[in-house]
Amino acid sequence: MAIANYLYLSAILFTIGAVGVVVRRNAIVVFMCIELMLNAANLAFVTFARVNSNLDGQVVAFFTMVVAACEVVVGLAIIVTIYRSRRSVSVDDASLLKQ
Amino acid sequence: MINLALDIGKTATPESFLFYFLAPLSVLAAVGMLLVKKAVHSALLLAWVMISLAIFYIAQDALFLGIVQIVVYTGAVMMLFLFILMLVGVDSSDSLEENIKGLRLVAILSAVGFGGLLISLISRATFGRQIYGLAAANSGGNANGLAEQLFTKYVFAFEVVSALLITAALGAMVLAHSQKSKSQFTQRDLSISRFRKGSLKDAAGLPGSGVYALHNAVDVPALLPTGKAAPTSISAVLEARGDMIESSNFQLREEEEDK
Amino acid sequence: MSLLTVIGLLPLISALLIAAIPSKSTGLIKRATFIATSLIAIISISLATGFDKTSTGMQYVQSNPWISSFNINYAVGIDGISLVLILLSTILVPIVVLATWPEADGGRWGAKVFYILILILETMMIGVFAATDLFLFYVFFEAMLIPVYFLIGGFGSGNKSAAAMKFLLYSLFGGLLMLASIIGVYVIAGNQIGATFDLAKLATLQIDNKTENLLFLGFFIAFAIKAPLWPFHTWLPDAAKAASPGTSVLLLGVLDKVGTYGMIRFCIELFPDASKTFTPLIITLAVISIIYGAFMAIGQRDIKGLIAFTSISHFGFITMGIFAMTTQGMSGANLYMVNHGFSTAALFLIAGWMMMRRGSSVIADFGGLQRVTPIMAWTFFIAGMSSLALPGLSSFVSEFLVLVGTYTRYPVAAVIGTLGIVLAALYILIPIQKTLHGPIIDGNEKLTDLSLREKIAIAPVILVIVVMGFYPKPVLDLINPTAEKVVTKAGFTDPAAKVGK
Amino acid sequence: MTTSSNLLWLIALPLFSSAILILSGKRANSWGHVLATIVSASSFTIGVVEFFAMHGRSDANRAVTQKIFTWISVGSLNVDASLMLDQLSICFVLLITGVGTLIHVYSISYMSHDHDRRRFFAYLNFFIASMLLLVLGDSYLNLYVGWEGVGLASYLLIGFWNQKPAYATAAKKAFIANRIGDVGLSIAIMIAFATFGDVSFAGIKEHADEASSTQLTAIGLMLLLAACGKSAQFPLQSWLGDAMAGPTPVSALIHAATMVTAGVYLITRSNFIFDEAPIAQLMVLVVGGITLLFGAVIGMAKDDIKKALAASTMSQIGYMILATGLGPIGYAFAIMHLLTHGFFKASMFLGAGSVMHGMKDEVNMRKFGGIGKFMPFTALTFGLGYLAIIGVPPFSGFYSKDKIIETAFNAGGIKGIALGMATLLGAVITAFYMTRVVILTFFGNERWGHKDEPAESPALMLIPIGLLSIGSIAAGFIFSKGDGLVNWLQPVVNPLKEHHAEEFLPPIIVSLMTLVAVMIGLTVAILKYRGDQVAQAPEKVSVLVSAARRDLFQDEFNEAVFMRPGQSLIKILLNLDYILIDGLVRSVAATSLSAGVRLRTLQTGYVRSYALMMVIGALALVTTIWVVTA
Amino acid sequence: MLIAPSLTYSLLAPILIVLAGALIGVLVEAFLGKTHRPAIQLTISIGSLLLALQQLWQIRDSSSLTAAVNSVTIDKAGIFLQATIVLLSLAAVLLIADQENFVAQASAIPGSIEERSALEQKNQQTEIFPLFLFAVAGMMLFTIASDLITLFVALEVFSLPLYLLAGLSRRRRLLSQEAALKYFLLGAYSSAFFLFGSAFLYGYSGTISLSGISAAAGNGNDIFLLIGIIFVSVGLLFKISAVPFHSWTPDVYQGAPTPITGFMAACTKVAAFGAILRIFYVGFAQSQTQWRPIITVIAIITMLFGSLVAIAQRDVKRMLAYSSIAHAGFLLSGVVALNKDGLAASLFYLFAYGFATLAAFGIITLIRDSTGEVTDLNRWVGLGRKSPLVSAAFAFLLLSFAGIPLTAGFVGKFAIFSAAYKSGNISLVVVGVLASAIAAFFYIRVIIMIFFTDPVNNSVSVIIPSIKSKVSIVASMIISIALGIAPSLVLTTASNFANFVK
Repeated sequence: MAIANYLYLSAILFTIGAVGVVVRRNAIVVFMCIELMLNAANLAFVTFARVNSNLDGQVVAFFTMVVAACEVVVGLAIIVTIYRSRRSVSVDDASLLKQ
Repeated sequence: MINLALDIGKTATPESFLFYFLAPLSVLAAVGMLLVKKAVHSALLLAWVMISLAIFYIAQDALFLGIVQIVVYTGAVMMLFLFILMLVGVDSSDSLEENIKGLRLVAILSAVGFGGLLISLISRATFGRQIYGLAAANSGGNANGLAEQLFTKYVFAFEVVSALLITAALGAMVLAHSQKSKSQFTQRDLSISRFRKGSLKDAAGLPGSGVYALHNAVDVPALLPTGKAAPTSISAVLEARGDMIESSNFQLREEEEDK
Repeated sequence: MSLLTVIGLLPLISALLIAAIPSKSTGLIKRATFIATSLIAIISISLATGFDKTSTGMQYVQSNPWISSFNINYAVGIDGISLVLILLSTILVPIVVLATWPEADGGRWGAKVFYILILILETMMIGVFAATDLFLFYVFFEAMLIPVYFLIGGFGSGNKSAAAMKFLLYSLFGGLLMLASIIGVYVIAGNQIGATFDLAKLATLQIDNKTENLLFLGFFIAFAIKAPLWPFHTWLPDAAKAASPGTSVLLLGVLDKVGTYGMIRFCIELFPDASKTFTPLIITLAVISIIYGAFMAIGQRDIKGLIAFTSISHFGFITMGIFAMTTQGMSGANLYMVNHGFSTAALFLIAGWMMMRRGSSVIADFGGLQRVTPIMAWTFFIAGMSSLALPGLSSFVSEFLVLVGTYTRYPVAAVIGTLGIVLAALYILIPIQKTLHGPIIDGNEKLTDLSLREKIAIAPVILVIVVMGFYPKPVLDLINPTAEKVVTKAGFTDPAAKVGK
Repeated sequence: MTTSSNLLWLIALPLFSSAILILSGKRANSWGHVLATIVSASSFTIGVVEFFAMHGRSDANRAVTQKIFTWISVGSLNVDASLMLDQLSICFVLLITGVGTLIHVYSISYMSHDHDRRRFFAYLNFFIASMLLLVLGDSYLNLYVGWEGVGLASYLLIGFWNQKPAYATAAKKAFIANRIGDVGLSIAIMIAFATFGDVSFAGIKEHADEASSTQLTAIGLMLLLAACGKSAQFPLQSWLGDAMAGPTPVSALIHAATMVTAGVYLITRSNFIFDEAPIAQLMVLVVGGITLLFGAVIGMAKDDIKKALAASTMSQIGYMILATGLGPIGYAFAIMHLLTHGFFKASMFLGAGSVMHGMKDEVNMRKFGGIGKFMPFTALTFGLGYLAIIGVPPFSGFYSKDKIIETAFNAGGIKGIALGMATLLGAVITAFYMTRVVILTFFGNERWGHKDEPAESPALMLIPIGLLSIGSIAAGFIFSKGDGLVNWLQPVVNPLKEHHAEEFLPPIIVSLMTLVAVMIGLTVAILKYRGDQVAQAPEKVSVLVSAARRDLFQDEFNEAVFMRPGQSLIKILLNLDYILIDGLVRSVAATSLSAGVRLRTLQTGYVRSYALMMVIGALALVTTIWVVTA
Repeated sequence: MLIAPSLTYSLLAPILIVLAGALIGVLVEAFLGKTHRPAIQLTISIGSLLLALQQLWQIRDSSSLTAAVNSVTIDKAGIFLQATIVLLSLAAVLLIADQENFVAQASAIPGSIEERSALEQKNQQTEIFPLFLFAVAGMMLFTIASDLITLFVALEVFSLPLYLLAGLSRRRRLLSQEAALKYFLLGAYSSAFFLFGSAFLYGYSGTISLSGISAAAGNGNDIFLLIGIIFVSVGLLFKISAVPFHSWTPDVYQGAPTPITGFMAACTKVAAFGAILRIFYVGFAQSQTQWRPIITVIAIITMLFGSLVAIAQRDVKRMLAYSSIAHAGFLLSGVVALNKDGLAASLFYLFAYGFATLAAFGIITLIRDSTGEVTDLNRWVGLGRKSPLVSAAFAFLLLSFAGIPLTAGFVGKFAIFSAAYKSGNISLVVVGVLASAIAAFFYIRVIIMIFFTDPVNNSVSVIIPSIKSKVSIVASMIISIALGIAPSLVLTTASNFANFVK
């Protein structure tokens, strides 16, 4: 099996995540899709670390996890705030600002 | 410069078994994430993808990351997601009907195109270098290797990440922490304030609940069963001081009730 | 500091002083502005007296670094062409100031703002003609739009904000095209002789044909919009109709001259080859402008629209004279700029007074004014006669020079242009008949004739119109050497007479 | 060449007087007319002085010049404001100032009731100054200034009573017709400059023979166009009739005696061009011939006394133009006819003015009749003028007209015969319509329909008429005595002293033919208009008469060919400007705006569509590299 | 054996000082009573920014690739950009300190009693200050980061506080929260793109440092490089709001508290462009043939789109958002120019645009009615009559955005277009010029509304600004005006500092 298969997987997962953001309306699910994209990127990093025979990629992946965790905290806080105001977590409901 | 095709980087057979077993499953799970109605199910499917990825990490000589992926990501982050899902209502289910016209079609088409092109591009690409794997880099242990990088090469980024963590904490607090707008009054405070207020009539406080009296003060006469006021119920001292209120004011007036 | 800089700064300083006067003492503001601008006019005349007529180089030069990163200098200097235009500006401004006392009160912000804007505009007008640094010129060229914009929008009438916007956008568009060309010139200069905006140095650039043509077009379209040449003219009638008469005088009398001035100073001096290439096209446009403007003027019902279209016709003459590339054409075009400034000023100011008295700008609302207000009628008549280039009045000399100069190179254009003088008779005589002649129309019986202030304001203009008709020599002497130099430097010589001397 | 400092004064005096009268406003009401008249007389005096001075010099040294200042000097174009008085111009100077002064005197009385009399005199003086400049200018450009100046004066005077819209329109019409002529003059000057590098008469004359005939023909044709405009020649004749809207002295001075003859002056002055340009000369003949008949035909049908006289003027100028077209020999006769015509036509116009004065400004001859006995002096002087114009010997008209007819026949060949016949026919018609005018006005029944009897005009009006009548009687004889005028003018107009190649007919035959022609016209007129007439013009008339009444459809023609198409062109252009040119500008704005409005809708407010936009953007980028690397 | 890395603290000090300020701010939040917090927080913020500025001045001539191992590059351009950010932040913090614009208590549900009582008690959410300082530090780091991970971390460090700050508007809180949500989701989305691209860059070059990527260029197959450039660009283009990654901009600009919008519009642009310039000039310069056409097209689309859509806006903040999109297009010309002039021009442009933007948003905070800021342009009608000075200032800024000569905008545009022309991108210049003409349309329309239309009877008025806002607005105005008339100092400085160490 080619190592590149990991990259294909990564690309597929990234695409799924990207399209998930577009098609899902629950803000939390949308956010989860973004997490999926970050994971896909991480997979690419880890794979490339193997290809490149250095650990930089893994370090980046590690950073990504930390950063993602922080992002999750902030993001979920924002989502909760919205939920408390509107009683809804649908991103479509948050569409007053337009045009 | 070596210019080798991608397929030079071959993996060992067990790893390919693992891959061919897990990769389709994780893709399925990821797709499922988009298709299932309930957010909780999505979260579980995502957890599954993450665990699969963790296994892949481990398979690719990233033992430490694999563990962290499970512990931090799947364990902590996903739990946070679930927690918030619980908070906003676990049964809240997303209607899968699209209400922005044409969006879904375009999205799917572009996703297919996007993924297809990416895969096509990757298939055309070459790594351009000999792949030696991570055996050398991990010779001192994967965690050690990472640690060394983290604390030397990337130490500044590592330090700055702390700012991120603080921001996250601070942000969560700003949005969630409710400062009590009033300080709690103690009984003593209430009592003092009652007596400081104007006339003494407030000093006694209001009647307890369930008492059918309009007033509960020492200067107000009690009512007799007939509804008449009983002047004698008031302390003579008050009467002498002139602090007594005219008791007839408090009689129940039948004629009014008849109306 | 060069005297030029001093004169350029004086209006700005005056503006600051005027700003210090309380808005309510409008009388003081008006008088102060008039005195200040008159003084500036007098001082500016000393520019002419101290001017070395024999030299074709820049005089009163001054150059100080301004934006050193781009090698942009505050560089000013004048030759004959710019000198007469500066004089035109400085002399017209006090006249406009004196002529517009009531009109300044009628605006949105009162007399103080009006005169401050006029003074700022004066500085920019002087600057734009004095700049010998391309960038500096552009700055004045564009910045000038802003005070005019506020003058039209704030003190105009009718559909003024739309007109102001049209004016500004149109000019800005042209200006931006020119900016693209300026950048091109700057970059080319950077590659060839080192980054510079110095006009004299830029004139020495060797630019390949295609690039030169494009750069030329950038400049030319900007100037063609400014000096409105058909088909870039549609902003002018709107602006002139909406603007107050005083603003219109400065707009048509001076500002639009920047366009024709720019054609000489920049299009021809910087891009002689491209000028040559485009001359047939430009002459064609100029001829169309002459005839088209005249026809449109005949069709106007609004007196301000009429004057605007006559100006389009006149600008056609000026452009034709410039691109005829003969000394007569060039000098004539230059002289035309000055003369048109004065005759249009006269027309607009008097038309303004007529409209102010009558409360209408529709030609049909007037009638019989010669009997009611003879002095006003006379001045209007003389201004009109000047506009139709009656011999003996100033415009004739310039129009004749333009036509003669054009004929020697482009006879057909000149002949068609000459037909314009018949149309000129129509577009001037028809409104004169309708406004000054005929029975006195109801509502005009009680119109008052020119007041002393108005007489004082218009007298010098009429005087200039008459004197310049008979004795244009002093101005021609200033213009001629420079005009000849421009033609020669562009690689042209006058076509020789077929026989005789 | 001799210089003289008097020439400027000739012009400057009337010019300044005009300016003073205009500028001093009502203050000058009491003395304005006096000043103007004195100034005019002074100019005349200077003219006389100059004439005698000139007369005293030898042929070669007669011309004097005066350079005033450098007017325009650009490159090779150098035009001085400079004046030149030669044998040709002195004729005009004397005519202009002489007749002008008489008309000033006449006007003092004629205009005495007009509260704008001062302005009238200002205009008159301005006219005199311009006309003098026209004839004194030493270059085409200087001439042009005077040329337009008289146009302006004519405009102002025709429109003197411009409160009447019709009069204002007439003034405008005159100016515009003149302007069309001016186009010709402008172009002629341009061609001249391009050809000779000079615009002065002397300079061009010197090199005229070196230029190609094409250029000279072009210049000649353009000059002819100019002459047509100013002299009301076909096809630019239509303004002259309307110009009678002006006060009668104006008609006498400007539209009979002086200004309208400027075209003749121009062609005569440009003899060095026309002599080298046969095609242009031929055109001059054609124009002159057509106009003399055209004017004569119109004149037969006019009931307005001034218009009848105007038509006659047109016709007589046609004679002059025709004469100028006859080459070196014709010029002098043209000038002679010009001068004699100046006298008799002026006197007749003034006489007509006198009649109108007596008839309360009535101009319709059908409402006159039998005035002769009430206004004997007017009738007499008018009669003298009449005899002069129809060419009865020994009145002045006979001498001049006869010479033209003779020269026309002598032009040779078919051309000569055609021209001769035309001029003869003109003489017939002239005799007819002038007789008609005289009969309808001064003889026959009284048809004015009110009881106020017309009274003879005051002396101040009659004296000038009388003086002019003397001119009508004697001028012809004086000028032709010993070929005096011809010889006088010869250095200017015929330097080579050409003579008739051969005489087609002996002069005496021609004179007899002319007399016969005059008698025919006269007799027909007497037969037709003897006895009582009615005050109404007959309704049922022949096609020719109704056409002549309508000026042979000249206005209809202009209206249909120029005015209406012009008006519709303007209408089209107005729409074009708004819809197409400005529309383009507006549509750019509108397109930007609607693009903005449309693109704005991309901003749906849905975060998911924003994400989609990003995906599509990324997709586009990925596609690009996919294509690029393929 | 782990060898302790050596950090050159003096060079990192500007960032560290700001971070320290933030941390002290957090401690103040934790331990000090709320009455004194606003003043103390403001003092800390200003103090740390000034200190950072002073430190930047100290190190102005330094240049180092190894100040923090290899994570950051200290060079002239970086120092200029950092100084720009700090200066802009100083002006912004004064606007932010005017708490009138911020929610009293973010956790209170909009419209609840709790919110009302928080308002009554004049509560203040002073956490804004440390969040602000974190953002500033992140931005400063973003401009000097020289490897992908530091870039990513810096991106998040300045983004996360902004996500939060965007949601803290006092009025129209639902809109504000919505803005925060949109900003956050799309921001995270773009981060994911950035990260994905980084992975491919790493895969291509085997390193994550920009110089490493640059050095690896040309080793044959550059598909990974291209994928990497594309995806990293998406992340960065999002931050500078280039079309089609711009869509968050109008919504967030409108919904966020106006001082934050100003801060975001000015400083984020500087930081993001600083990073873009560094990445493209340093990391991708070798592969310019591939990316320059792409960025050129994006620049063109961005200029045109921003200018066109701005015409159709009725809300002044949205209009400025689209204007900022158009300006991003202009600035991208500087990126495409890929020469020293382009860099210098971009530096100047960012500086000038930053102050003009801050001043503009500062003025917007002043235009109010009884319910708060009025951003509906229809209600700005006739403002010129009510308060000529403020209107004139705003008009001046609009003219500056439009690029009328004698304003800083013009000098910037000239500089950037001449750099683009010099690099041969004439199409960019032409389109830029056209877009400027379109853009002038809406700026001028606003001026017409303000000055030439009579006020309708409404209660919009200009409040008398607090001394803090006043200082900020006046200072920004003075800088804007000075940059128009005498830009030489800043231009020369920008030119001297236009240097990336590779």
